[in-house]
Amino acid sequence: MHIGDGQIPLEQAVIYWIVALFFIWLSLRWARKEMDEAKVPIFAALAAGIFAIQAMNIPIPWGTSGHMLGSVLAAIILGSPFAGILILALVLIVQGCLFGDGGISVMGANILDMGVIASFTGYYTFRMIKGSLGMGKASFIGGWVGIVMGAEAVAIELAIAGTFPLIPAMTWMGIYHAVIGVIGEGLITAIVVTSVMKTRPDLVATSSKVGVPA
Amino acid sequence: MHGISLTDIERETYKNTPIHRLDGRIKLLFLIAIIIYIVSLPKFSTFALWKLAGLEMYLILLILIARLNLFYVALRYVMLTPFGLGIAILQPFFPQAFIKEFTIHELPLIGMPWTEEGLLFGALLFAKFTVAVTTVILFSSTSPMTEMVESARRLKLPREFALLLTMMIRYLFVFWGILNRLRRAQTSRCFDIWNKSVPRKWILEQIGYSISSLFIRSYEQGERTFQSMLSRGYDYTADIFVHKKRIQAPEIAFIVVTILVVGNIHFLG
Amino acid sequence: MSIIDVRNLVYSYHSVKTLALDRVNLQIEKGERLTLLGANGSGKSTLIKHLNGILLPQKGEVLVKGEPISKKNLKDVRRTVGIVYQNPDDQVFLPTVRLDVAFGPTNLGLRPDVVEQRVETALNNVGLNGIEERAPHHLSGGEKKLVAIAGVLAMEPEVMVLDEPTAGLDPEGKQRILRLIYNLNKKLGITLVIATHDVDVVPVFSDRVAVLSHGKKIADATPTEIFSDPDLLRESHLHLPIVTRLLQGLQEDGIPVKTRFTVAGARKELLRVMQEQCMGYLLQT
Amino acid sequence: MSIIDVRNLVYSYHSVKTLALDRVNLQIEKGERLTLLGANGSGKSTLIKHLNGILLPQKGEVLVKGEPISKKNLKDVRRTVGIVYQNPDDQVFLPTVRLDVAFGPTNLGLRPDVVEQRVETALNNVGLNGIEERAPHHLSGGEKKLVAIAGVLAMEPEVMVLDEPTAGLDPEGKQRILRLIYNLNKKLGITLVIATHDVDVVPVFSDRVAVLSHGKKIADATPTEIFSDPDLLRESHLHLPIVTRLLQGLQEDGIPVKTRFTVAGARKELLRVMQEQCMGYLLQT
Repeated sequence: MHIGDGQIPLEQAVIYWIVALFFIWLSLRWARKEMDEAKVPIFAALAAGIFAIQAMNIPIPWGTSGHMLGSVLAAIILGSPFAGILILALVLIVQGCLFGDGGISVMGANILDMGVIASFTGYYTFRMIKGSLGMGKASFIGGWVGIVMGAEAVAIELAIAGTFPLIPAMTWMGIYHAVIGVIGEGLITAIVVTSVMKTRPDLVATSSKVGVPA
Repeated sequence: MHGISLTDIERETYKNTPIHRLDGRIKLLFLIAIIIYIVSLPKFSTFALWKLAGLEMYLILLILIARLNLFYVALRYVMLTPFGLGIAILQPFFPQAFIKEFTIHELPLIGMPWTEEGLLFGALLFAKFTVAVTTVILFSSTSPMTEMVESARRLKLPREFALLLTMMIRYLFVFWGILNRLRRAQTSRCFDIWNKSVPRKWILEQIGYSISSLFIRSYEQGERTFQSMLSRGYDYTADIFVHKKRIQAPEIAFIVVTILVVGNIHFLG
Repeated sequence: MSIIDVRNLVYSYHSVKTLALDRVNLQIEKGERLTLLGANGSGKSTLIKHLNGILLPQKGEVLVKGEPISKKNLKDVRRTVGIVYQNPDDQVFLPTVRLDVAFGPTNLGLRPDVVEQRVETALNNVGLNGIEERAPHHLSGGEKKLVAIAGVLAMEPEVMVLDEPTAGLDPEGKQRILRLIYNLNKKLGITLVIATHDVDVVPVFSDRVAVLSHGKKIADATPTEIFSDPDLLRESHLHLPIVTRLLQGLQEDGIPVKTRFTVAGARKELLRVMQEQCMGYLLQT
Repeated sequence: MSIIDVRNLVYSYHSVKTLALDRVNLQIEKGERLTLLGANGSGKSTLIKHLNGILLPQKGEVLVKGEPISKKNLKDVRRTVGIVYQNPDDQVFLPTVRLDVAFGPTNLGLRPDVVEQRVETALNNVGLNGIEERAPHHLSGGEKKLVAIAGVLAMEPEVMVLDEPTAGLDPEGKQRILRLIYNLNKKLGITLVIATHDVDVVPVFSDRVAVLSHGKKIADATPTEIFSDPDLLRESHLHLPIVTRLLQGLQEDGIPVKTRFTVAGARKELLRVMQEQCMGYLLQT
């Protein structure tokens, strides 16, 4: 769901960049407060780890394989959407500059969709239902909501850009990601969260801490 | 990842050509300038199509000077095409909000209507995408990632973010290795995500557990690295050390030539 | 027929000019204990990866039970040849020991009760019963190694290949692993191939030693023969075992000791020589 | 005054019931070569992390140059005491050799040209010039270890602590590292502390050996003294060095050899005994 260069006009791309930079700044501020100096090595390593995780093939229907995005996963485990934003921003910068996955001018938009919107919607959905459904199910739904919302944001941005009419874009992006998101993001997020809780319960911030992170 | 791995890209960056030797800051600015130029071209103009074609020729010339493996360049381009082509190819079949009048034709055989204007818009989208991707391929294959971050740091990328990015680059390769060893060990024990003789649910669980193990390993890597950083005097003021190089004649020549070429393409093309 | 037959194997990595494997021939016989001895970078790991088709030969071929490894028989080959990699963290990735050991047999499509049975047996064989529900993540390095071995054992391979099995272990951990794999060979009849650079470990262990250096097999003989040739080991960037070094020092001093490589062997040899030497002394006077 | 003085140090990890360090006392003298010998899990790494304030004492104290380590003097302490961790991937965390070695001196706030100078000197001292632009993942294990050492050297520490410096290296790699750190001690006068479980490496190397077992220091003496006491090493889950094992075997056979732990020492001792023994034989007849 990476947007490429040229698909969004420059002036709009600049706005997305500004919004994205603002959220990166917020997430750095959050990290500084939560993890102080340890954040640099931990987030650098986690970003590298998520990069590798995104390369793991997951069998999705129709005999093709997809991969995980990971922003909601990071947000849930580290207990804040800002964790997902910071990690995805790092990953997207490397993907854009190195692989050409997602453009340069539209990198702000990509960070906004896959980092900010996916993390926020996914994480807060998870937070709302965690109490009643438990960690596993809440992670599943959180992961799924994050990816679907991220995809819808792409549809809306492309529509604003005039690249695609709004309704078909939202319908098709929505349906496609709603289907693949069940496995690629929802199910895997749930398995990973429960398994990390088993192995390193101390890492899973959300399971112990209540209270909204700044 | 997409048939092209980190190591393939890295191998190209180790070549020694005039393009590779250029100062990283110049290449970074070049990347940004070209992308901005492409994106700011009008979204509906036959003229722009020719300008993009001219620019693409110039980029291909630079790729040749940089002696990049052409098979590798083509492969990278082809791997990325679906992303751009998908959106472009649908354009003739949708009305664009910013276009008032359409010239409508029908597809032979199936009779589906399409518009000339949509076709031009789609072609432009795809052309912009192509030139942008070519620029990124050229840039990423001629400057090592470390150099990119060092250059960005010299161009005032904040200290903390530069450190994050450089360390991430180091650990990209570490985790790339771990991922490959993990896969190899799984393959050795007959794991196959398309194995029909085990339940699909079980396979997905195993993938989830692998991802969980990678996640924990990266977190713990960060924890251990933090201790070793502290041992070397790390605190919140830490910065990366930038090995200073000066802008010299080749850089200036490159800038002048690029401005001349792009200027020519823009005003004459 | 050799259980594994490596013929004229050539392999080079894309990024490197020199050959990682240069016309290697190696026959591995059923039931033997073979050591692949070589410095880091000598080609041991590349060779190992060819033994179960993780890498396919660029030139030459690898036959397992008489059949050349090809894309078609990979599953059978991997059922026959199990590999235990150097770093257990790359191999043991599931949240409990039971799940991890069950990974291989489940992939073979076995019924859950058979898998269960295999897990029990495998953990029994490595002496790790009762920790089925523990998270491998929190085990010691030595225990993790044992879980990795159990994970391969549960697939009931005929050949087990271990890459640097003693790496990172302390003396007691090393002993435990070596005793274990020795018993796997003796009691279960599993053919063993160990890749290592640890010259002091090999001798106690193997029937035969193949020495790799810069991608070439430069020797293939009994440990005694290998360690009688200091030049050979020097060429391959290895050392003589400590015991052998001591005995060769004494040889230089004019004491007629023969080359040995284990503590027990050297002890016997020194005793023998001392008695004889003194006898000689006696006769001269 | 000892350069490092560990007094009654107690530490426990909060997930584990047993003490990781149990009233440890240890004086490290300027210029010496000390080995911390212990099995995996004996508390070596926990002790090391106290030597430069990565961990602060739960009870007891650690003095560096007479000053107790506290939050205030951490930066000075870390300038005095450099630590080289076991796994170079934890230590070499920047993507080129130059960036990595420059990290420490940059943190000390030195001017860029001084940093550049220190990087040069440090790489010189470990014998790795000309690889400034290389990426760590293209280096061999041994080279990465050398880069890690250079990274610490560039801070010009007075004490250098190395955790399992020979882990994972082949014989030649081990030799190279050991020779290097021996020279750092001899030529630059750097005090050396090496934590290891490798009994065959220590003897050649150290002035003094402190043995750790289950978080306690159970011995602190010269290598000769340590290796004359097989029970001590058994208690700490270690072995005697191979050479010592051989000599003690001969002692059991009634040969009056003294305990030695290096190949050279044993060679001399065996020669001496052979001559004497034979003389004895002679006199009896």
